[in-house]
Amino acid sequence: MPKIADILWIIPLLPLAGAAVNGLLGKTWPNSRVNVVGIGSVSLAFLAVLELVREFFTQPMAQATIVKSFGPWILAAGFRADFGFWIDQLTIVMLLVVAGVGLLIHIYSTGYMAHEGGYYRFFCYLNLFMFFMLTLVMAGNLALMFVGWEGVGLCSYLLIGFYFLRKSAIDAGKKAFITTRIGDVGFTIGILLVFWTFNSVDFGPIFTKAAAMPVEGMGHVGTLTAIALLLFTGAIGKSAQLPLYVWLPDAMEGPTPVSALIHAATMVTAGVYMVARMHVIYSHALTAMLVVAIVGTITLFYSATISLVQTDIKKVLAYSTVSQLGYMFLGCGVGAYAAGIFHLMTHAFFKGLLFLAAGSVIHAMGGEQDMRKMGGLRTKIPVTYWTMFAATLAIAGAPLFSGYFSKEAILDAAKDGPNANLTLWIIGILGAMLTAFYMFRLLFLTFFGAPRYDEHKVHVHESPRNMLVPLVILAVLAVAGGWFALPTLVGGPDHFQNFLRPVFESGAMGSVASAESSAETSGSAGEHLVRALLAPGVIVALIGFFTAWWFYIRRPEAPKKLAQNLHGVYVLLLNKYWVDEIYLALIVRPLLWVSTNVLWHVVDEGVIDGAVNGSARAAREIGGEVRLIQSGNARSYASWVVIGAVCVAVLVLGVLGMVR
Amino acid sequence: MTLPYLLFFTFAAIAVAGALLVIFMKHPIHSALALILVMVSLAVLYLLLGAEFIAAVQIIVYAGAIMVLFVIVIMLLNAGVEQRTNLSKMARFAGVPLGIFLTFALAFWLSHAALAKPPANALLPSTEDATRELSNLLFRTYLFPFEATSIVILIAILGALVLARRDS
Amino acid sequence: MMPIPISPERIEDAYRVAPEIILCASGIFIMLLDPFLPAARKRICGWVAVIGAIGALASLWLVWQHRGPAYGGLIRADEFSIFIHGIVLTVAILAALGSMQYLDNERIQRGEYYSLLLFAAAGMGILGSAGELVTAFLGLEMSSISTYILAGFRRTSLKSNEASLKYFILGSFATAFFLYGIAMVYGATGTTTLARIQESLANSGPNLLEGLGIAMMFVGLGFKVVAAPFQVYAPDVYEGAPTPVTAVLASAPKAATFALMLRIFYTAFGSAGQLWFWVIWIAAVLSMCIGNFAALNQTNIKRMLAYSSIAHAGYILVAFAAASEIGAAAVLFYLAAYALMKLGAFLVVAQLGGPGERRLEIKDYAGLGTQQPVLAACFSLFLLSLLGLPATGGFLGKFYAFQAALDSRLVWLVVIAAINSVIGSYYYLRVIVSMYFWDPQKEFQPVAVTPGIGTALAIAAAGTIYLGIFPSRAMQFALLSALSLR
Amino acid sequence: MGTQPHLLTLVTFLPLLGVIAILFLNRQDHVWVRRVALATSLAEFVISLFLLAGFSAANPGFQLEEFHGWISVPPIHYHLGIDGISLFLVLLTTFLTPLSVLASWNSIETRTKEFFVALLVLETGLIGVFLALDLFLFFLFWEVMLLPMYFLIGIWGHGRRIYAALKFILYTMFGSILMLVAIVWLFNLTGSFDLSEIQARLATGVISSTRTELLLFGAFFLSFAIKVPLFPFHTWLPDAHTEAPTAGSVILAGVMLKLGTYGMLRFCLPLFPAASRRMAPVIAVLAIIGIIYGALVATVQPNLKRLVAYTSISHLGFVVLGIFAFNTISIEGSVYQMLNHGVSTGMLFLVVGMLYDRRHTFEIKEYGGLATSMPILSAFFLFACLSSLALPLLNGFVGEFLILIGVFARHPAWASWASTGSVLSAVYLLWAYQRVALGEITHEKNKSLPDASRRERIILATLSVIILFMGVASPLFTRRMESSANNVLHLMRRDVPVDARTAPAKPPISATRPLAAAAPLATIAAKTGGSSTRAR
Amino acid sequence: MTAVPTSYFVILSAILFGLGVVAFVFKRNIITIFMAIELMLNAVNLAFVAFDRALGGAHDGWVFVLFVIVVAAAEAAVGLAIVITISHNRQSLNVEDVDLLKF
Repeated sequence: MPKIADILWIIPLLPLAGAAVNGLLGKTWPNSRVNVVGIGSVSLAFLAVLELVREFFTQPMAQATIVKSFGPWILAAGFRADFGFWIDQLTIVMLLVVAGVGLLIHIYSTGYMAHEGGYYRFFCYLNLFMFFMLTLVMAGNLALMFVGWEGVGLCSYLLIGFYFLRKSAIDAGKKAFITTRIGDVGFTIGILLVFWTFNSVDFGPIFTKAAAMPVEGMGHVGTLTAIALLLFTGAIGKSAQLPLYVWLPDAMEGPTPVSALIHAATMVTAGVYMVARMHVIYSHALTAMLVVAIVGTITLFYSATISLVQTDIKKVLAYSTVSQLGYMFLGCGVGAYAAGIFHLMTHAFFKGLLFLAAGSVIHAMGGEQDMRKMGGLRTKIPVTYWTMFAATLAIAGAPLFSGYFSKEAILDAAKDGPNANLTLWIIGILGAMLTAFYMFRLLFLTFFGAPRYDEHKVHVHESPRNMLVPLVILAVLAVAGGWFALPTLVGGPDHFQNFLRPVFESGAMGSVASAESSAETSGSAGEHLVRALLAPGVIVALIGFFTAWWFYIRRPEAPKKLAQNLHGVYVLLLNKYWVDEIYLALIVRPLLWVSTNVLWHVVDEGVIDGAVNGSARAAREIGGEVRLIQSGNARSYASWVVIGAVCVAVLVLGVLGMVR
Repeated sequence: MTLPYLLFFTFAAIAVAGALLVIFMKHPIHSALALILVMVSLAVLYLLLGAEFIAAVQIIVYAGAIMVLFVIVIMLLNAGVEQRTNLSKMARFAGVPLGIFLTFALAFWLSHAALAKPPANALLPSTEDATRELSNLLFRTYLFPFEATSIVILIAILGALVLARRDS
Repeated sequence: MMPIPISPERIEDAYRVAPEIILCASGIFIMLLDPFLPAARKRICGWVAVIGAIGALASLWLVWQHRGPAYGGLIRADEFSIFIHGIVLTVAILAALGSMQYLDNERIQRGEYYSLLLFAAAGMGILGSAGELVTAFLGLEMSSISTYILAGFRRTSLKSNEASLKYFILGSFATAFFLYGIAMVYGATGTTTLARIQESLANSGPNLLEGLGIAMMFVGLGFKVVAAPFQVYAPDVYEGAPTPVTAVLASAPKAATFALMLRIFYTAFGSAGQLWFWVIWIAAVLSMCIGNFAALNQTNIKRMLAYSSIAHAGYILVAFAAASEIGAAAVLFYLAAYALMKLGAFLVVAQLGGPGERRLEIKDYAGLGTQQPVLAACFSLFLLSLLGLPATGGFLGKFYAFQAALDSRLVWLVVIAAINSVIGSYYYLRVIVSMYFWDPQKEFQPVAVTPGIGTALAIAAAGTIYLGIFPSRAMQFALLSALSLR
Repeated sequence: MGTQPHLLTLVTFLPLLGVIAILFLNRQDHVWVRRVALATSLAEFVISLFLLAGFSAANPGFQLEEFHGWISVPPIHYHLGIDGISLFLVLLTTFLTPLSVLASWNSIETRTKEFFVALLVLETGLIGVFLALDLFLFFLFWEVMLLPMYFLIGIWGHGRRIYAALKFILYTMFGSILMLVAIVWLFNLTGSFDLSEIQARLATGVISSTRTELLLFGAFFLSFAIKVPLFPFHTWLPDAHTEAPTAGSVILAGVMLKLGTYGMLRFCLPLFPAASRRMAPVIAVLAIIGIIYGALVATVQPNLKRLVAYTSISHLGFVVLGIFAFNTISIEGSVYQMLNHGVSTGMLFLVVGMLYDRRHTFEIKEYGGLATSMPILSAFFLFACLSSLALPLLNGFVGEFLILIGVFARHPAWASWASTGSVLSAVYLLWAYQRVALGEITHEKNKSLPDASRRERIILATLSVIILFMGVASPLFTRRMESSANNVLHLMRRDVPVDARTAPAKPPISATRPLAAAAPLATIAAKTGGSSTRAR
Repeated sequence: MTAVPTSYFVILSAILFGLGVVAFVFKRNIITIFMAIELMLNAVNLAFVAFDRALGGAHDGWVFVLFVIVVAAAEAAVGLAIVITISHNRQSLNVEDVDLLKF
C-alpha cells in the first residue's frame, strides 16, 4: 500500500467518484445502495485523511509541509497551475474538520432525508461538495483553490435549490451563487495580481517572495495590500460578511443537513481559511488586516442584533453563523490566525451540532420552523435537547466548553495582541453578550415553557438513531473540542495554537499573534484560572443568559412589551434592516430596467438596427427616385443623351483647358 | 464680295432656314419638304467645295430616293398634323435648351478649331481626276468597308421584310 | 475601269477577316435557304446558324495564323480582335442555340432571325478588329441595325415594337454623334486610321477639335456600352425585346463596343489620357450607382437584369479608368465573364418566361428551386456570378478590375465600386430568395428544357465556373491582347 | 512536412465527396441522405484527427503545408497550412459537424438532401478558411462559405428567416468586400497574395504611411469585427441565430463566429502591427462593452435562443480582448476560449433546439419546471450553462482565466471590467435555467414531454465529456498552441525575417507584373487622378 | 476669286447638326424625328466634305460621305419599317404615346 501522501488526489477523488456513481446510476437504486456509495466514499476519504495525519506526524518535522504536484492543469507561456496539493498543519486541521463533520452529516442525512424525493441526487450533490471542499483546503495553489472555491459555491447552489419545485428555494440558490460570485470577481483579480506580482500562483513561491517584501504599514496601500483586499472580497462573499452576507440567511431554504455542513461548518468558513492560508500577505499589509478586522467586527455585531428577534429557528442560527464568522475574521484581522482557525473548528462542531439539532427539532415538529409555535420540547425529545443545550453553552462561551476557548483566544488577541484594537474588542464583547442572549432565547423558546403548538396535530417524536448518533458525537466535540487550550486556564500553553505555529510563523516576520501571549504575562496558576473564568467574555455571556432567562422564562410577556416600546428598532431588526429590499431597489431593478429599456430596445433595436434597416430603406427609396429617370418617354431619353453630350464635351474641353 | 461667298451665304442661309422649318412645321410633309430644301442647298455647297460627285449623289440618293421614301411613308400612314404634347419635362427644360446651347457651343468651338492647312490652290481639281481618285479609294483602299455597306443594305432589306411584311 | 487584281496580300487580308466572311456567307445562305423550308422545319436555319458561328469561331485559328493588319490597316487582326471575336462568336452560338425553343414558343421561327443574328455578329466582329474609324462605324451600324430589327422581332407585341423603336431612334441619334466625332477627328488629324491618329497626337498634343471629337465619339460609344448618362434606353429596350435578343444585346455589343473604345481611347488617344480620364471616372460612378439603386425595387426580372447590366458597365469602366495594360486586360476578362453570365441569365429567363413571356415577375419564380432544380441552380449560379461571389467568373472580373484600378491608385473609385457591389447583391439575392425560400405557387407547369438551350446553359455555366476557378489562361490571353493594342 | 502529403487537401475537400454522393441519392430517400451525411462527417472527423499526429508542437510556423501554383496572373497559389491556432479550430469544425448532422436527424423533414449538402459544403468552406494561407484563397472560402449558411437560415429557418438570412449575408458581405479591396491593395503594395511573403515584404517597410496601414487594417478588421461580432456590428447575430435551424445555429455560433477572431489573429496582428497597437485601446473598450452589454441584454431576453445568441456576443468579447492584449497567455486563452465557446454554446443551442423540437417555441415563458418532466435533458442543460459560465474544471474557465491573466498584464482595468462578465453570465444563465427547468410545471403541454432520446443523449453526452476533458486537460491543447501564439507576437515585431519559405524579396510591384512597369497610361491616370494623391 | 474658308462650312455644319439635335428632342412625330436624324447626318457629311477639301489631295472624306449616305438610306428603310409596324399596332405616330415600358 502506497503512502497516502503520494496519492493525495485519492482524498478528494473518492467523494467525486461517489458523486459520479450516485449521479449516473443512483436514480433507480434503493436508498440503502445510495448510502453505501455516498457514505462509503466519504468515510473512505475520512480514513485516508486519518492515514495522512498519521503519516504527517510520523514524518520528520524538518519538512513540515507536504507539497505534491500531480501534473499541470493550466499551462500557458509563463503561467502554470498544477493539480498540486499543500499539506501542512493548517490543512490537517481543515481536513479533519471537513472530512469528519462531513462524514457525520452524511450519516445524519441518511435519516433526515430518508423520506425525501431525489435521495440519490442529494447524496450526489453532497459528495460533490465534499470533493470540492477537500480540493479547496488541500489545494497547493490559488487557481486550484479557486476550483474548490467555485465548486462549493456550485454545490451550495444545487443543495439550496434541492427542492427545486419551491420558488423560494431556487431563488435562494441563485442568490447564493451570484452573490458569492460578486465576491469572486475580486478574488479572481486578486489571483491575477498575485500572479503578476510573484510570477506564480503556487503557495510556496508566493509565501517566500511575499515574506521577503517589506511590510506595508497602516494607511500605505501597496501591491500586497491590494492583493489582500482583493482576495478578502472573495472571502466576504464566500463567508457571508457585510455587505455580501445576504445570501446566507436565504440559504436556509436548503435541507437542514446542508445548512449544517455547508452554511455552518465548512463552506462558509472557506473565507477564513483562505485568509489564514494567505496570512503571509496579510501580515505584510496592515491596512488590509485592519479592514478584515473591522469588517468582521461590524458583521458580528450587526448580524447578532438581527438574530435577536428572528423567529425562524434556522434563521436565528443563520445570522448567528454570520456573526461567528465575523469573530473568526476579527481573529485573523488582529493577527490571531490560529485563534481564528481554532474558532473555525469549534464553530464547526457546535454550529454544525446546533443545525443538526434544529433539524432534529424540525423533524420532530413535522417541518415546523417557527419557534413561536414550539415550546416545551425538553421532555419530548431529550437527546436533541441535551445536545442542543451543550451546543448553546459552547457557542455562548460558557467556560470549559469549546467555544469558550476559541472565542477567548480571539478576544484576548483583540485586546492585547500585536494588532490589538480596543474598540473592536469592546464590540466583540457586546457581540458575545448578544450571542448568549439569542442562543438562550432560542433554547428557551424551543424547549421550555408550555407547548405553543396543537398537540393533536403534531406528534412530536425523537429522531431515528442514525440522526442521533451524529448529534451525540458532535455534542462531545462541542464540549471537548476546545480542550487543546485547556492548559491556558492555568497559564499553560495552547496546544492547538502551538500546533499551528509553524504555519503562521512561516510568514517569518512579526505580528504572528497567539492568544497565550496574554498568558506570558506571568502570574500564578490560580490567578490565571480566576482571570480566565472571570474574563469579560464570560461575564457578558452570563448577562446575556440572564436577560434571556428573564425575558423568556420569568416574564414570557415581557418581549412583547419591549417590542412595543422599542417598536422602531424591533421592526428594523425583524426586517433585517431592509437590506435585501435596498439591494433589490438600488441594484437589481435598475439594472434590469436599463438592460431592457435602454440597451435592448433603444440601443440595439433603435439605434444600431435602426441605422442598418434605415440605410437599407434609404437605399430603396433612392432607388425609387432613380427609376423615375426611366420615364418611358423617348424625348426625355434623348434629352438625357443631349445632357450627357454637353457635359462630356464641356468636361473634356474643360480638362483640355481650352474653353475660352 | 465674290461669287463663292455670295453662293455660300445664300445657300447656308437657305439650309439653316430649312432646318428651322423642319423644326417648326407642324405637318410632317412640310418638314419633309423643308428637309429636301436643306439637302438641295447642301448639294450646292458641295459643288462650291468642288465635290461634284457628292453633290450629284446628294441630289439623287438623298433628296431623290430617301426623302421620297419618307414622303411616301407619310402619305401611306397619312400622318396628320403633329400634336405638340408636352409630356416630357426633361425635353422641355433640359433637352431643347441644351440642344440650342449645343448648337451655338459647337459653332463657337469649331470656329476656334485649329484646322488643317487651307487649300493649296483656289482652283478646283478637274472633275475626272477627282472621280477616278474616288473610285480608286472606294474599290482599293476602302474595299472592305465598301463590302460591308453591301451587308448593311442587305440587313436593311431583311429588316423591311421582317417588320413591314403583312402576315397572311 | 481597270479590274481589281486578286493579289496574294488580298488573300492574306481575306484570312484576317475570315470570321466575318464566314458569318456573312452563312447569313446569306440562311436567307436563301429560308424560303425553301416548310414552317415546321425552320429550326434547320437555327442549326445552320450555329454551324456557321462555330465555323467562324474555328476560323479564328486561321486568323491567329495570319495575325497582322489587313486592308492597309483598316482591319487589325491581332490577339485583341481574336479575343473579342471569341466572346462575340460564343455569344452568337449560344444565342442561336438558346433562341430556337423560344421562337417556336412565340411562333416566329424564321430564317431572318438567324441571318440577322449572324450579321450582327459580323458587325461586332468588325468593331472588334477595326483599325479605322469609318470601318468601325460601318461595323457599328451593321450590328446596330440588325439588333434594332431583332429587338422588334415579335411584331405583334407592343412592347417589342416599342423597344425596337426606342432602340432605333435613340441608337441612330447616338450614332450621329459618334459620326460627327469621327468627322472632327478627321478634320483635326486628316486621317481616321487609329495608328496615324496616335502618331499625330504624339507629335502635337491634343487640340480642341480632337477634344470635341473624342467627346462626341464617347456619346455614341457610351450609348452602346450602356454607360450613364446614356443608359436611359437600356431598361426599356431590354425589357421589351424578345428575351434571347436581350441576351445578345446585353452581352455581345457591349463587348464589341468596349473593344472599339479600348482601341480608340487606349491606342489612338492613349497619349491624351487626361482628356478622357475624368469622363470615364464619372461615367463609371454614375453607371454603378444608377444601375444598382434603380434595380433595388425592380420586380420584373428582365428589367432588373437590364439595370444590373448598367451597373456592370460601371464596373468595367472602373477597370477602363485604370488606363493601363492590366486595365485593358481586366476589361477584356470582365467582358468575357460578363458575356457568359449575362447571356446565361437571360437565356434562363427566356426559358422560364414561357409563351408570350408571361412569367417575368420575381413572384413568378417562387419555389422554382423545388420545381425546376436544374434551371434554378443555373440561374442562381449566373446571379451569384453577377453578384461577384468568389469561384465565379464575375468575381474574378471584379477582382481584376479592382486590381487594375488600385494599381493606378484609383482607391476611391474602387471603394465606391465595392460598396456598390454590396448594394447590388441585394437584388440578386432577392431572386434567389424567391426561388428557394418562398413556397411555390399552386398552378405551375414546368417548362421543358430542350437540348439546344440545355447545351447553351451548360456551356455558359461551365464557362462561368471555369473563369472563376481557372482564370489564368483567359487572363494571360487578355494580357496578350492588351499588349497587342499598342 | 507531415505524415501524409495531401492531408490538408483531403481534410478540406472530403465533405464535398459526401456532397457528390448525396447528390446521386434520390431526394425522397431521407434515411440514406442522413446516413451518408453522418458517415461523411464522421470520416472527416476521424481523418482530421490525423492532423494531431502530423502536427509538431515545437514548430511555430505552418506545417503540413501544401503549395501549388494556381492562378498565374496575378500570382495566386493554392497554399494550405496549419499551425497551432488553426489546428484546433479545424478539429472543432470537424467535431461539431457530425453532431449537428445528428441534431438535424429528425428535425429536418423537408428538402433533406439540400440541407445536408449545404451543411457539408459549409464544413468545407469553414475548414478552407482556417487552412488557407493565400489571401485570395482565404477570401474565396470566406465568401463561398456564406452561401450555404444563407440557405440554411433562409430555407430551414423559422419565422423571420428571410429577413435574417438577408441581413446576415448583406452585413457580412459589406464587411468582406472592403477586405477584398484591402487584399488587392496589399497585393499592389507587396506583389504577392501569399501570407508569409506579404509578411516578409511588409517587414521591409513597404507601407510607408501609417495612414495607409490604418486603412488596410481597418478594412480587414471591419470585416472580422462584423463576423465576430464586435459590439456595434452585432445586430445581425441575434436574428440569424434565432431564425436559423439548430444545426445552423450550432455551426454559426460554434465555428463561424470564430472566423472573425481567427482572422484578427492571423491577419490583423501580424500584417499591421503598428495599426493594431494603435487601435488596441479602442478595440479593447468595444470588446469590454460587448462583454457587459451582451450579458445585460441577454439577461432580459424573453426568447431563449435569442438569449443564447447574446451570450455569444459577451463571450466573443473576451476573445477579442484577449487577442488585442498582445500577450502570449491571453492569445492562447483566446484561442482556447474560441474552442470552449464553440463547444459550450454549441451544446446550449443543441439543447434549445431539442426543446424546440418538442414545443416549437423559444419563448421562455412557455417553459418552466422541465426538470420534472425531463430530468436528463435539464441536467445536460444545466451542465451546458455551467460550462458557459466558466465554472472551474469545465472548459470555459480555463480560457477566460488565461485571457484575464494576459489582459491584466497589459491593462489591469480591462481585466477587472471584463471579469464582471463572469457575474453577469451567472445571472443570465442561472436565471434562464431556473425559468425553463425549475419550479412547478406551469404549462399543461410541458407535463407530458418525452425526455432526451437516445440520439440526443449521445450528442449531449459527447459534448459534456469534451467539456469536462477540456476543463481538466487544457495543457494538451495549450502546449500545441503555444509556439504559434508566440509566433503571432513575434511577427508583430517587424525587425525579424519571417517564415521559412520566403522568396528573396523581389523588387516591388513591377517585377511581378511586367506590364504595369511598361504602362504609360497608368502614369497619366496617376497624374490626373486627384484620387491618387488621396490614395497615398 | 478666293475660296470660302473651310471654317465657314464647318460652322454651318455645326449649326445644322445642332438644329438636328434640337429637332430630334423637339419633334413628337416619329417620322419627323427620323428626319432630324437625317439632318444631323447631312451636317456630318458637310463637315466631311469641308474637311476633305481643307486637307486637299486624297478624297477620303468623299468616300466617307458615300458610306454615310448608304447607311442613312439603310437606316431610313429600317426605321420607316418600324414606324409602319408601330402605327399598325397603335394608331399614333406621337413618340410620347409610346411609353408602355417605363421605370
